[in-house]
Amino acid sequence: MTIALALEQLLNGIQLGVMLFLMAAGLTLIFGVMGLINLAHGSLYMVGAFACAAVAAWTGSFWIGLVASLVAAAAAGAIVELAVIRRLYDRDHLDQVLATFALILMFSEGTRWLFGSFPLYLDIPPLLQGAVALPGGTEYPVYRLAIIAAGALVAFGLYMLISRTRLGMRIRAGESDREMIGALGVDIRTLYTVVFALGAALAGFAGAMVGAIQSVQVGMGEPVLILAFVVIVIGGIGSIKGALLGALLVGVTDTMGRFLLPKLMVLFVPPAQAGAIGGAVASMLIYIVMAIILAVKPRGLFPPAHA
Amino acid sequence: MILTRENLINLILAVALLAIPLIANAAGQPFYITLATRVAILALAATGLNLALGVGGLVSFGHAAFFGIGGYVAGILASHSFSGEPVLFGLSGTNQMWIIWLVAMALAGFVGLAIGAISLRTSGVYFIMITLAFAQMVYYFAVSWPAYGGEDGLSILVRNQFPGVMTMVPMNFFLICYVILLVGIALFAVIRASRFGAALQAARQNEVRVATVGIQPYRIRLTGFVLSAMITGLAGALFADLNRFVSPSMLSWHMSGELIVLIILGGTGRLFGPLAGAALYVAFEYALGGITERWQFFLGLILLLVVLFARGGLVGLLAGKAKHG
Amino acid sequence: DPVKIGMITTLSGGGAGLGIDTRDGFMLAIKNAGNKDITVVTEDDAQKPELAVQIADKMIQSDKVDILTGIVWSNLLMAVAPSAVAQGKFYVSTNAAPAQLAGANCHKLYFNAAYQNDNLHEAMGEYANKGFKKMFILAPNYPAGKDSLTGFKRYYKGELAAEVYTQVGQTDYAAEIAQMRASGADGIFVFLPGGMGIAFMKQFAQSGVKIPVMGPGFSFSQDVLPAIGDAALGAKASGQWAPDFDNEASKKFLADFQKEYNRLPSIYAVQAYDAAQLILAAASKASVSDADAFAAELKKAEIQSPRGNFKFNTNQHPIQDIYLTEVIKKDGVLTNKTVEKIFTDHGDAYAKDCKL
Amino acid sequence: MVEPILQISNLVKNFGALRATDGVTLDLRPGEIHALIGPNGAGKSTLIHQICGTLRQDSGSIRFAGQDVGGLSVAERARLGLGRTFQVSSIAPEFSALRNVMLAAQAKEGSSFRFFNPVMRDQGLIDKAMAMLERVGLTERARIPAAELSHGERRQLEIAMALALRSKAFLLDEPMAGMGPEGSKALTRFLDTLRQEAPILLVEHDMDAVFALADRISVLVYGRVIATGTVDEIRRDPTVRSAYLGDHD
Amino acid sequence: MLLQVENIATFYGSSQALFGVDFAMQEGEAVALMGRNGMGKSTTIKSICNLMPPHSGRIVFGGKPTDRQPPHKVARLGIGLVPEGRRCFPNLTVHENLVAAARPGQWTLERVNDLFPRLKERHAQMARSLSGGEQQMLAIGRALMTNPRLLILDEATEGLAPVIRQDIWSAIRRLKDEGLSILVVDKTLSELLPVADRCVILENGKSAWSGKPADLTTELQDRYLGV
Ligand SMILES: Nc1ncnc2c1ncn2[C@@H]1O[C@H](COP(=O)(O)OP(=O)(O)OP(=O)(O)O)[C@@H](O)[C@H]1O
Ligand SMILES: Nc1ncnc2c1ncn2[C@@H]1O[C@H](COP(=O)(O)OP(=O)(O)OP(=O)(O)O)[C@@H](O)[C@H]1O
Ligand SMILES: [Mg+2]
Ligand SMILES: [Mg+2]
Repeated sequence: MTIALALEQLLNGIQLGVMLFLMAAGLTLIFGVMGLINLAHGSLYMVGAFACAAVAAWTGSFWIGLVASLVAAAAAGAIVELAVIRRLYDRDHLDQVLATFALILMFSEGTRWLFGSFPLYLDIPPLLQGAVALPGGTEYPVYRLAIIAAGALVAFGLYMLISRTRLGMRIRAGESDREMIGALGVDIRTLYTVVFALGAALAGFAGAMVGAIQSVQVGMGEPVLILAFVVIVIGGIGSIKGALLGALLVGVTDTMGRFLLPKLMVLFVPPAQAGAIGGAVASMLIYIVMAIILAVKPRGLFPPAHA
Repeated sequence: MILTRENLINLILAVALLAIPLIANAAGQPFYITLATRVAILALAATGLNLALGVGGLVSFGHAAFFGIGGYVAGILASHSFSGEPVLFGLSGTNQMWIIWLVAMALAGFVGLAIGAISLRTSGVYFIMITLAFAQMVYYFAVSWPAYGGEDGLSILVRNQFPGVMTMVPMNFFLICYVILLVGIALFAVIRASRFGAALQAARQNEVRVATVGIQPYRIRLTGFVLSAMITGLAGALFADLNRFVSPSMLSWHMSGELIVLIILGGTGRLFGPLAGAALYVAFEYALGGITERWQFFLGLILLLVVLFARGGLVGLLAGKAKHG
Repeated sequence: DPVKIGMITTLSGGGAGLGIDTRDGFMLAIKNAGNKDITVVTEDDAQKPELAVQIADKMIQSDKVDILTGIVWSNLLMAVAPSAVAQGKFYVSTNAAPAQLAGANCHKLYFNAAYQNDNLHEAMGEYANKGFKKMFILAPNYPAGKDSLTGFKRYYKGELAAEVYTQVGQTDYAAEIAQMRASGADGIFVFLPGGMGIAFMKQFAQSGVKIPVMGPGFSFSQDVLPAIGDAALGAKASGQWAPDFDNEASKKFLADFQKEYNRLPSIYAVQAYDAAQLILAAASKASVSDADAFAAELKKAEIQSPRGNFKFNTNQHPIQDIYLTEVIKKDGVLTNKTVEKIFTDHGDAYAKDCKL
Repeated sequence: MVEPILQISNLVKNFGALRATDGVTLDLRPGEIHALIGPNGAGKSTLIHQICGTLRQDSGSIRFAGQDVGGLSVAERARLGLGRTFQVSSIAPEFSALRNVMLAAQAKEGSSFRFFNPVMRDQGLIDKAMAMLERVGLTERARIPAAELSHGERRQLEIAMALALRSKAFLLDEPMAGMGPEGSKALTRFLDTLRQEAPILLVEHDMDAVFALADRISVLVYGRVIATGTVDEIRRDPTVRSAYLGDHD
Repeated sequence: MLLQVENIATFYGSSQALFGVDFAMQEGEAVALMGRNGMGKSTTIKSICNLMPPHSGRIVFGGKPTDRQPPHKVARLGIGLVPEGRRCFPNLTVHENLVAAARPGQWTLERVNDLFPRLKERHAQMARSLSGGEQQMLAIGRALMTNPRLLILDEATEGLAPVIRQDIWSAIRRLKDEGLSILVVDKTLSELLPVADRCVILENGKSAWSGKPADLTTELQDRYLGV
């Protein structure tokens, strides 16, 4: 094992972290700020990926597809909010869990209805194809660098939105007392529709960006959903900064675990089993890390000052 | 017992669950016995969760861990009994259901104690997620641990035995499950009405208040969580025997989610909510699955309509708001 | 005599593509035969073992089926098949083929019309012996994944650069690809079915790593190729069938399938097609109510398989030829081209443990 | 001199840069009502929180009933006999008023790990709770869910709960808040009798009540006790007048 | 007429809380809403703001009926609410609480800070950790920042120290002098009555008496308020 490889893996971990953040960003917004448990977040992610793939196939342009993913996911989000979510704000979390669970079923099957059962093709745009040379002699895919950039941009934008704008204050106020903010003359209903649509658009954006290097298929949103929850819970719910740092922590831990644990296991068991055992521990690793973090800091690493 | 509307509905549910297999048996449609058994077992599992979730407000997204542990206890003990190899430290396997049940409850309770002790330090959404995390650990462990089949699961070649009963006869096995379900529900009712139940409910409503009257909410909750895990673990052992098979999918987060769905569907915290929910869910799944390939879409739609328009779940819809005395 | 077949397969969720091909291939053969005595009931297992068990119970108890078939996944098969055959029902597998059921736990009523799980991996191990000195091998960390690498190593004689197990359902492979680059391997064998394979191939193509990739047929089967896109071009795989097979049965199957469903079939469709053909052949000779006779007829049934030579081994798993294929683009469509034969009349390693 | 039941010495609590209690020393003697007054934000509630354990002090000691309780949990202190009410009513909203009080009564018996006997058939417990509700005048509202009680009624309910604990000392954080004139008067009369049962540390902004009830008054300003004395002493104290009382008389 | 409350009846679920509340307010008037605990003062206020829409009867504000309007529209007609229990947004800072729902007008951050210097000192602190009195000031400041025509204070001085209470009353008096209409609930009659132009007394969810503070005899006080 060389230093260069270790560094590359570190970069991979950071990259995976940013990717996770991108997937979690919309969820943080909806979940952290509106206090709504949205299990259907993964479905909106899927909607974005499918919209991008379908439109890109039709027009031949990834970029048009990317725009379509934003529009489709935002529209889906707005419809869902108006038809369903809106009725659930003053219910407890459990009703939200059931309703959004039901939405997952409908979205998955609906998508299959529209697009068939086979994975769709979605490739990255020519502009971002290929790899660049890194110092140390390895190459790194341009597209992954683009994902890092997109994640950073989203993080910054969200942070500004939530903590620095009046819109953000109103959303947070609504989270703690919807009735009161309404009684002060703020149209919180419409505001929440907008926020939900925004969160959905972010999910769709992530679906399109990440879908280009993964498989665009029905059910692609579910593993993402769990990971995204893990990320924001580790980071501390409602904190954009926490989500970003949580995502990086998960990304690096997971990558390094996958990379190093099998090597570590070789010291204890025969090589043939080392891979399997190491792999098994690696797949549990982020959950172990999460449990330890929550056991020590029950409100995540960076509980937002205002939650 | 006073015959309130809710009690009447509960009675109807209990009788119906017994009547359906009897009728099906008479009509030579044994499959409905299997279906009813499935309902009974899922209802038992959800009753366990209902204790933590409905009474104690502990939204555990990891109860599949206990369900699966119960299942694996049944599977592993049975397979060792079959092969004759000892399980651990010279202890042999068994195919006696009641031993399996005890072991399943003990192990689920023990794991529940460990998970609960850590998880209960957190609350709210963090609690939901940390319980999920623990269940995922167990899940991935089971998937990649080769000894008992890993992802492929483990078959129980012959259903385990119960003294004096031919368990392979579907009706007999149903009756076993039915009786256990009723005992489970009764236990739930008794616990909920007890002093402990009062403290557990109060801890859900106002933790600080409970502490300031001198009750440690943590201990109350932990006890509730462990009891809940034990009931769900028992259901898992029965489930393995029903399917004669256990696999990591019993441990998956889908399973945890499904248990929660059953409870909400039936009516959170309601005595017969889990049974109503399980019956409704299995009936939908079965009926829709036979009609259309798109059944999951319609299942989703129905669930959605239930949340939106039947507040308090099925029992809530039929019996009105819960009374807390 | 009437024969009732229960097909349990995955028609919803992420794995639905495989189930749909299975069903369509199976029904194609049934339709072509035009046998009024055969009825098929189909239900969706949603890729959940518990649901599969429930459906199997229903089909056996209510629908009174004689034969079950259609399950795609090993874990679902393990949930259903052992108990079905214990109740005296036939199970004819169209895909899943765990080692347990090929060896000591083989059963008179259990047939596999597809392959044994290890076969295609063994073939790649054999192929890798020619020209690859140091292989990097990778599979998900679950039984089928471990069987896969075991199968590969059974035949591969060269050096292993690394043997890596990834998480089931993993979607990002940057860390593994970096290890590949650094490992000094001259070939890579991956077994990553479904979405995992799609993600891996796309990311691998991006990475700039230029080591040849190979895998078992389903990694580059028709259900995933369009989604991988050009990134799959040139990948070598092993398979019992490819759309360019030059025999009458294959050509007819291909034409019929495309006419009926307007798409290219995958290997799952072929396997199911053959399973149906086998059942039809046995049903024409014996009554399914006489289990021994029917089993005997199934075992020696002769069919026109698109795969060419096909017969059952002692453990009722196939003996067949296995080929090397390569992903090419033909008329703008990605497909597999046959390159050479790797194994002739290949059985499996577990048959010797089967006491049938 | 009688041994104080509650003795606080040099209690300090910081919130970041803010020192909310700044070396408070205070005691509560048997049979007395000791009123704690002071401007808003002076640290009165923070002090109550520290005494009952919902906040942990940074330094200083709290002795209660002859024992150092500074390290005990909220529940342990409550069981030693520290009964309290909250500035913002804290009740179990789904439970009826009666069940809220029964919870306190069962806690007093230390019997929350009984799994079998139904509480609602436990006549002993019900009677105890009803007696407390009667004392605060909520008998008629006993079966109403606490969430549906009006503001004032909830305050009465909280007091009933503290009573059911048979506390050795009461910590009451603004019990009069939200009570109408009639309610305040009734509560004043009630607290006057309550002091026989156990001493009261009373935080209150209702000066009529404080002056009518208090044996001693301590004035807290910016986390420090600036004066302690009898009603008359405090009323006359010019610093107290300017810091707190204004032209109230 | 600025506000007309015409014979409203309001329900919490199936239990009725108001049985016919009826009164009106002129622009610039200060009205004290009085009654014992649980008589329906807060419910009346919630009905005016349409937080608990009345089941029957009618409410007209500034000439516009408020029925079927969502609460935020009613608020924008010019009603500023200081609710019972304060209900500051605990997860926002003092500053954010003030500006989140602000609408332009003569009341600005500076003026509110002048009125309550204490809030200025605490401007970056989370509202959840404010003392009770600070929260009350914040709730009033927050309502003022929406620049209402009618300020409604439910339990205006609950939990405030006497000095601060005097500040609040003088602030209310000042607001009134500037022409702001005020509907106020408070239990300290001695402080409330001097500010009020008129009193409305509720009993068991009904309007029971209304008139000038001077006409509120001790006998009436005893009967309706238990003083
Ligand atoms: N958790 C906290 N974090 C930061 N500051 C706090 C916290 N809790 C209280 N404070 C501050 O400490 C000071 C004392 O608060 P406390 O609630 O004890 O006042 P109080 O004397 O009870 O006032 P009131 O009479 O208005 O209820 C206040 O300035 C308050 O803002
Ligand atoms: N959320 C609620 N659900 C059911 N009933 C309620 C609710 N809130 C109040 N009530 C009932 O409505 C009636 C009027 O209550 P309201 O709060 O309007 O009284 P109030 O005059 O403001 O009393 P207080 O002076 O104690 O604040 C009371 O009988 C009360 O019990
Ligand atoms: Mg206070
Ligand atoms: Mg009120």
